[in-house]
Amino acid sequence: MADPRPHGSTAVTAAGGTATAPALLEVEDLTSSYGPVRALDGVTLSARAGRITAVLGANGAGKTTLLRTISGLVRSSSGRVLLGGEDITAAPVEAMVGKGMAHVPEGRGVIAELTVDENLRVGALFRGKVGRDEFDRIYDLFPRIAERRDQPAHVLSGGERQMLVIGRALLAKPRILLLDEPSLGLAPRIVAQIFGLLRQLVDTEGLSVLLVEQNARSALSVADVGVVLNLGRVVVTDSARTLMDDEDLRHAYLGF
Amino acid sequence: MTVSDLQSSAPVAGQATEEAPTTATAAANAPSAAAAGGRTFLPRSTLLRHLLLVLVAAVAAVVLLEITDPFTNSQLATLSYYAIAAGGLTVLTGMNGQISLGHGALMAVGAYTTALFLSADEPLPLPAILLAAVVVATAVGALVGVAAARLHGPYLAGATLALAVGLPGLAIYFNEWLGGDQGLRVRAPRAPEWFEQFISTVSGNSATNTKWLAYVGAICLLITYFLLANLVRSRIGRTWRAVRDQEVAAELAGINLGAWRVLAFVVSAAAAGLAGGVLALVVRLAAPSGFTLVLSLSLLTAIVIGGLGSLLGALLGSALLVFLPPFVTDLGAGWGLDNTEAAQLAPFVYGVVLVLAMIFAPAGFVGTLRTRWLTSRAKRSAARTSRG
Amino acid sequence: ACGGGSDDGGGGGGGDAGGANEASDIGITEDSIKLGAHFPLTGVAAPGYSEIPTGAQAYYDYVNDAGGVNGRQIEYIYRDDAYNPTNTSQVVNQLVLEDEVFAIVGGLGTPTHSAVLDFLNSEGVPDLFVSSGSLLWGEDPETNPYTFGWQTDYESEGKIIGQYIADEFPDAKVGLFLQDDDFGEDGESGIREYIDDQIVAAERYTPGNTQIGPQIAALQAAGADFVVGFNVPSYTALSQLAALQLGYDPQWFYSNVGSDPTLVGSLLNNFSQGKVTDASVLDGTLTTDYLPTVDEPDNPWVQLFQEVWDASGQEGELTNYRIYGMAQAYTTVQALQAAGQNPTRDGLVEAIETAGGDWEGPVLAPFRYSADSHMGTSGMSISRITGTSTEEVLPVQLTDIGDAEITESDTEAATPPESGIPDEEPVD
Amino acid sequence: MQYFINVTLTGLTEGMVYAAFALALVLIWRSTRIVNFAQGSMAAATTFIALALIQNGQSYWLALVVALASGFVLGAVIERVVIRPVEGGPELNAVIVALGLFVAIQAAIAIIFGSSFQSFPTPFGLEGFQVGDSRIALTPTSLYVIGSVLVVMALLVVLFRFTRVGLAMRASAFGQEVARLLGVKVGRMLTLGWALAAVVGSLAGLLIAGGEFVYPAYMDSLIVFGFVAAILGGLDSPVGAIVGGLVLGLALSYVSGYIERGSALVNVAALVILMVVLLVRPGGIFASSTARRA
Amino acid sequence: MAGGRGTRGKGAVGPLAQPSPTAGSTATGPRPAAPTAPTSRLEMTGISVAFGGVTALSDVSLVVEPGQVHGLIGPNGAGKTTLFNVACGLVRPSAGEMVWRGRPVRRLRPHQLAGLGISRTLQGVGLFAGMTVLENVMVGAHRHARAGFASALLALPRSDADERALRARATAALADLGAERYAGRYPGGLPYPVQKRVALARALVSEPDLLLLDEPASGLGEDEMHELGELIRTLSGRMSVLLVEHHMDLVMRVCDRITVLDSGRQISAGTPAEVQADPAVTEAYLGDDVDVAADAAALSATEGGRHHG
Ligand SMILES: Nc1ncnc2c1ncn2[C@@H]1O[C@H](COP(=O)(O)OP(=O)(O)OP(=O)(O)O)[C@@H](O)[C@H]1O
Ligand SMILES: Nc1ncnc2c1ncn2[C@@H]1O[C@H](COP(=O)(O)OP(=O)(O)OP(=O)(O)O)[C@@H](O)[C@H]1O
Ligand SMILES: [Mg+2]
Ligand SMILES: [Mg+2]
Repeated sequence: MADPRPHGSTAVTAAGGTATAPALLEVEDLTSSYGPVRALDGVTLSARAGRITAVLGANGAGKTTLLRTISGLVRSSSGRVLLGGEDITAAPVEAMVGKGMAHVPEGRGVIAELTVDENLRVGALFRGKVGRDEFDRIYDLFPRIAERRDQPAHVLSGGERQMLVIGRALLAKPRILLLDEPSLGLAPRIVAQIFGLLRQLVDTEGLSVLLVEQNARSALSVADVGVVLNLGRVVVTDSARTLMDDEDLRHAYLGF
Repeated sequence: MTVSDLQSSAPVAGQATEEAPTTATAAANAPSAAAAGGRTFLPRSTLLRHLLLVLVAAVAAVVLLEITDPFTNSQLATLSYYAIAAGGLTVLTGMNGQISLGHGALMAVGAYTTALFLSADEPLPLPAILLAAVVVATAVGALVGVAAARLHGPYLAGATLALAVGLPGLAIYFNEWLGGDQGLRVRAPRAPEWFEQFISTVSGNSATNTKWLAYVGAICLLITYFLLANLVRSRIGRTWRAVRDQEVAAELAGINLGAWRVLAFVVSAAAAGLAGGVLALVVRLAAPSGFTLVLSLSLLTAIVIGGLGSLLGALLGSALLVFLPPFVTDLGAGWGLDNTEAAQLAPFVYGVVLVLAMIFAPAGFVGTLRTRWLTSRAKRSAARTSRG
Repeated sequence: ACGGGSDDGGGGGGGDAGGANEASDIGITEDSIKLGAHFPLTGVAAPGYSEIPTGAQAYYDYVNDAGGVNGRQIEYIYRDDAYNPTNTSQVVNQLVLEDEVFAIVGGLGTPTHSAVLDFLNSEGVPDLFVSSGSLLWGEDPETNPYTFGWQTDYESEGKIIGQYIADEFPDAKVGLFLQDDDFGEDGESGIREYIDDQIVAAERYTPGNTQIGPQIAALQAAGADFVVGFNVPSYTALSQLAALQLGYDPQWFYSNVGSDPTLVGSLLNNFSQGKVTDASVLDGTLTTDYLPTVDEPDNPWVQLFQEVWDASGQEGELTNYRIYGMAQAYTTVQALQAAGQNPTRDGLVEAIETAGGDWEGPVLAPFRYSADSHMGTSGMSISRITGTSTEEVLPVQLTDIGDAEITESDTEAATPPESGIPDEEPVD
Repeated sequence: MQYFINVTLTGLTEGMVYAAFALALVLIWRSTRIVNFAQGSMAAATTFIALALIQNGQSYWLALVVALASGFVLGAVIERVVIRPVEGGPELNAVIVALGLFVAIQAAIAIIFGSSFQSFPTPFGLEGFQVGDSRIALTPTSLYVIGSVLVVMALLVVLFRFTRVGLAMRASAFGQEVARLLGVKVGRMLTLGWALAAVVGSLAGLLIAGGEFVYPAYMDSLIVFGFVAAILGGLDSPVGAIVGGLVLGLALSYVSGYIERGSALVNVAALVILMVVLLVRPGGIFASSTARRA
Repeated sequence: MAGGRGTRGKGAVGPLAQPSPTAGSTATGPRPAAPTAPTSRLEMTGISVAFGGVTALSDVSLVVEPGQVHGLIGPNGAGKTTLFNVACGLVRPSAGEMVWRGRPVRRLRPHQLAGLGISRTLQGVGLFAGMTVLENVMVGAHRHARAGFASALLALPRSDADERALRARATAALADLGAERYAGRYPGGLPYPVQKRVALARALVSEPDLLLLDEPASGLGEDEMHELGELIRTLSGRMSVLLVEHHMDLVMRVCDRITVLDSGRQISAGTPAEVQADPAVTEAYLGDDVDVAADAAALSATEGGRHHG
């Protein structure tokens, strides 16, 4: 029941293919700080095209900061971020989505004052004209928010907000999706649904995902590659399967 | 629970932020006495500590008033009423998060009360009159507070703005009683005997009326700040800040939001009433044109520039209000501008200073200093642990 | 008596007659006299009023260029109070305590100046020629021995207007358009002494509230065919506009304060790019005068002031506000001369009380200064605005507050002295 | 009866003037969540620019266009230079910056253009229309004012409700970081919001000035009533701004016209009306639903 | 419910005059007396809530027995938080009744909650950002305060003593949760689990008889979640707990009884084992047999316009 992974075998095949897939997003020696606090300390990792890369680690390990630095919300003090070979370290935040990178921030980034539908429309703004049918498909995916489409987003429940932001990110049709704790506050069924959906999109559409999760077990069950952060440093990078099987490592860093 | 794990697993985060959040209220967030703890060189009792501070401040005030010239004395009297009102506004806006653009109107209430009581054939003693000003302003403040308790942000701003322009209008309408546009002239009571003796023993200066009023202002200021500081450092202040920071959580902790908002309004109205009383004495007039919107806005400006939420900030901000315009005017005159040009320069510079201050010191004087200090302390302690 | 006689004229180099110049009192040095004033130089009340001190400054410069008063240069400091009594009290404190002026001259505004009335009198600072027609400044010299009014008070003005209407328009149904303060009140009480029964409506506006349509509509509805306005100039324009809207065309009579034909008239001409009004809307409007105005270019005083203004090199045109300031400065110079070679504050007050009643100058009627009254000039003429100039319809009438009679002035209008600078005898 | 009509019409016209100002406040509030107290001074500045042109013999319409354009530039520059650094900070800081601008710009106008009364023309007549044998207090100029304000309101409604830019502006105002992540050029939207608001404000300034005196502080009383009107209607709603303006204008006109010495009560009346409305609807007449709390 | 009124300080005005039901027993010491077995019972019957046209709850009933941990689960938007809001007075139900300690509670206002011995944590953390951790918790102890406005205004020793007592209470509550070392810090920069603990300490410091926990484990790592489970079990010796959570292992481990909501209706109730076995629950909530493939297929139909670089 606790394993939302739809296809037990996916990880194996994906992990097997890791070595050959091209790196879509590369992070090199990234360091960033909040005042005196160094939250990222020389992080190097890469997310390959058509793969789900899970970033794991205890609370405060720097996972959120990593995603925020990649998308430019936090400016790094050193290091580089490359997207499809292009250096985007200094690119403005608002340019990222146009380059094919969608970031779903931690903590339900809905725009509370706008309606559900307007929230989605904002997500599609940069693409110019977007057909109504694309919106309808997001609503089909998350019927709960469809019922609320003309209400201001602040009336949504915690989980409904999470659905809205994920749906909004999908509407951007990104090449790579940065997800910060997407399962937060979601019912197990929805978590399973979303992870399954991600797997599907990755497998069939070549989407790439950089997934930050607190819930290491379910994250590893869907991911191809796992990266473990500790105190702002990468301590392990390996295939999800290997990480799952390595009991010492799991105990040391992932708490299960 | 194994917090030790947590701690050891995140030493970087452990040093994270000794500093307060750098919001405008950074200055406000000095923890209450009991919560801060651990200062050894001051008495542990809040009462003794604050009384000690008052004593030091009183001595400083006497020295200041005796070494400065009569005009500075009069400016200090002006400063005192601005600072009293700004102190009250600090409680309301800084600690409780309610913006008021209408405190000038509450000062008017205090001023008119004082003027009316002083116009009696045999006026009450001055302290009683000022107390009456406080009481009446408190009553009006309670009324406004009740109406305002449900309002937020700009709506509260708008309502209090209307208060600022509306209330003085009553003085024009009830002109028989309140003197209309011309206002009520105030015959400030003369300095008593003992005061003259006191001054001549302390400094040998002569006890002019200006000096007397400056002393009255200073005494009122000290009393007000003593009481406000007591509140700020007590549970009352903490509860206000809780209401400001997170309504729902505060409510769930058993705090009646409305009642506490009204209480904050009442306390700040009381201060405004006293300020109005002192203003009436110093200006010698209570007239609608003395309580324009500009006054209310200046008070708000003073507390933000000084450092929102800090009484010291309110005092410094008020000093800026009082001393900057004449300084600029004189500077302008020094550059050879004629009197008109110099006068026009003052508001220009004042406006520019406000803008620059907010850009370069967004937490106000006190808040910025406090943030600096905390940051450097955090750096030092970080350095220490990394060595250790 | 004035204008001649003495051989050590104030205009010439000073100091050789009655001994040496001394620093005889605060604000007086051997070669300077410091005077202070408060005016609204910024804010809502600045338009117009802020020009007054520039006029005064021009005249003092003119006197200084001619050697000053008794060899002393007049140093004139005026500070901004933004028409806020709180500020007035601060700037007057500064003038008195820090700048240490000899006297305050021409402080403007009723509420503003009331804030400093007690202070100046308790400090013994001469408080000359307050720029306001309130009765406060002269009625009660016993309480305020150092304060002097200057212009005709609003009550006397009201009386003169009232009598004129009673004589010339006995059938008129009169409406009053009043500023809701002592200005309107004093004017109304003066007028009502003469034509109480003719008045069909009294509408009040509050300064700052620019929406006066209802008031004008009410005057119209009351059937008033003669409207007397005790209002400030901007409300003259607003009332004209409102009347224009309503097609309301009574005979207008604006009190002196509100009628600056050059200002208001040219404004109204401009209002609509000539579309509605090609001639001045103010044409035919009646008003009162206690000073010559810029639209009388032949008046020798105006010619003098024009010369003074041109010589001062300040920006802008000569306006009635500036004439006001210069005329006030002229009276001030008279007072300083009368106070003697080494004036003291008390001496100055005494000199004004003793000699002020006889001074001649640009004002049309004599001052009422004496030990019993510190009221300013006692009379006004009435004139009609035609185009941008005025023609007199009633010569100068003299009166006083209370039930004093109105009499016609029998003195000729004074002419300025050759030098343009008064030459008063010191009073001993 | 005629008196009633005239008092009503006066209130209507004045209410539209408040509404014009309120619209500018609504626009800036919707696009940056800042209440712009400097609006009045900014509008006065552009009005003086227009006046300078007119005094140099240019036509009213040219002056209008130049004033609106300079409003656009002024708004954009102010946002970029002084508002940007305090955006996202505590809301009071933006308020204080706006107050500082208000004071400084007004002083600058006085220094540059002088502080005397000057008259400002209007392209339309100032005489009321003839109805029967009397004139009513409705002039071609008031029609011009009312018409312009309604058009601006309609444009704003369209902008916010139907255009992509409008949506982007609102998203930027409410959730800067999220909007940025979604590819909205937040900085540009905020600048645009200020620029457009300054255009509307400038228009309001010109409409108010038409046929009356201008001087550096001529907008002062409007700041208060415009703000009150915006709050009455609900700061988020352009339609609310119009309704708020009309309610206020009419109410004040009746108070002034039907109460003895009512002119003195106008400010008090504004206070009372606002308090009554806010007690019933703390978010103004057109408030959106109240937020969910937990 | 009686008892509190008499102990109020003389200077108390307005907000400080709320009744303090547990005065006397706890006023003297910062630590609770030896835990007595909880006896307070919460019954909610027939609760319905509608927001405009949307029905958020319809005819929901549940009973939290004394000393029990009662789980409330259900899909997102099922109405769990709304039910909490009803229990807190943040939302007025359109129908239904709530009985607490044998007495009906009507027209409840949130600020009365603490006085009734009920505490709640918010979904998220909801800490006071401008206050230190210790102060945050001291606010939670609000209802134990004795000194009134006057003694605070004059800084009477009474007020100091009161502060010391609150401080001791708060420190103890923090120590209980192992967060005392953060006492002087501001919440903003603290690790998330620490923030959650502080929020919990703030709820516990008032020594409630009923604790409402809204997703206390969200955002926690496995270790912390485990500890939280232990803690909740320990708490149930002193109070009843009503728990909303999406982490099933936690819920199943700690709850005595579980109520399951879906779309505002109660679809199941019983012991963890019963609920887990209920097919309705599996279908609506747990989702073992979710047809992920179908969902994904629906979406992928739209993927025509994807950017591929
Ligand atoms: N705004 C901030 N100011 C100061 N310190 C911060 C800030 N945000 C994060 N930190 C600190 O930076 C470090 C890394 O935080 P980050 O949020 O990236 O961790 P995380 O791995 O995402 O944790 P979680 O699982 O709790 O989300 C932590 O020590 C945190 O306390
Ligand atoms: N104030 C409100 N106005 C309108 N609808 C609301 C309001 N509050 C809640 N709702 C709706 O009621 C339903 C129940 O919301 P609630 O927050 O109780 O869900 P929940 O069970 O707590 O979900 P989650 O697990 O996602 O937190 C949701 O669909 C929500 O959109
Ligand atoms: Mg995180
Ligand atoms: Mg919920």
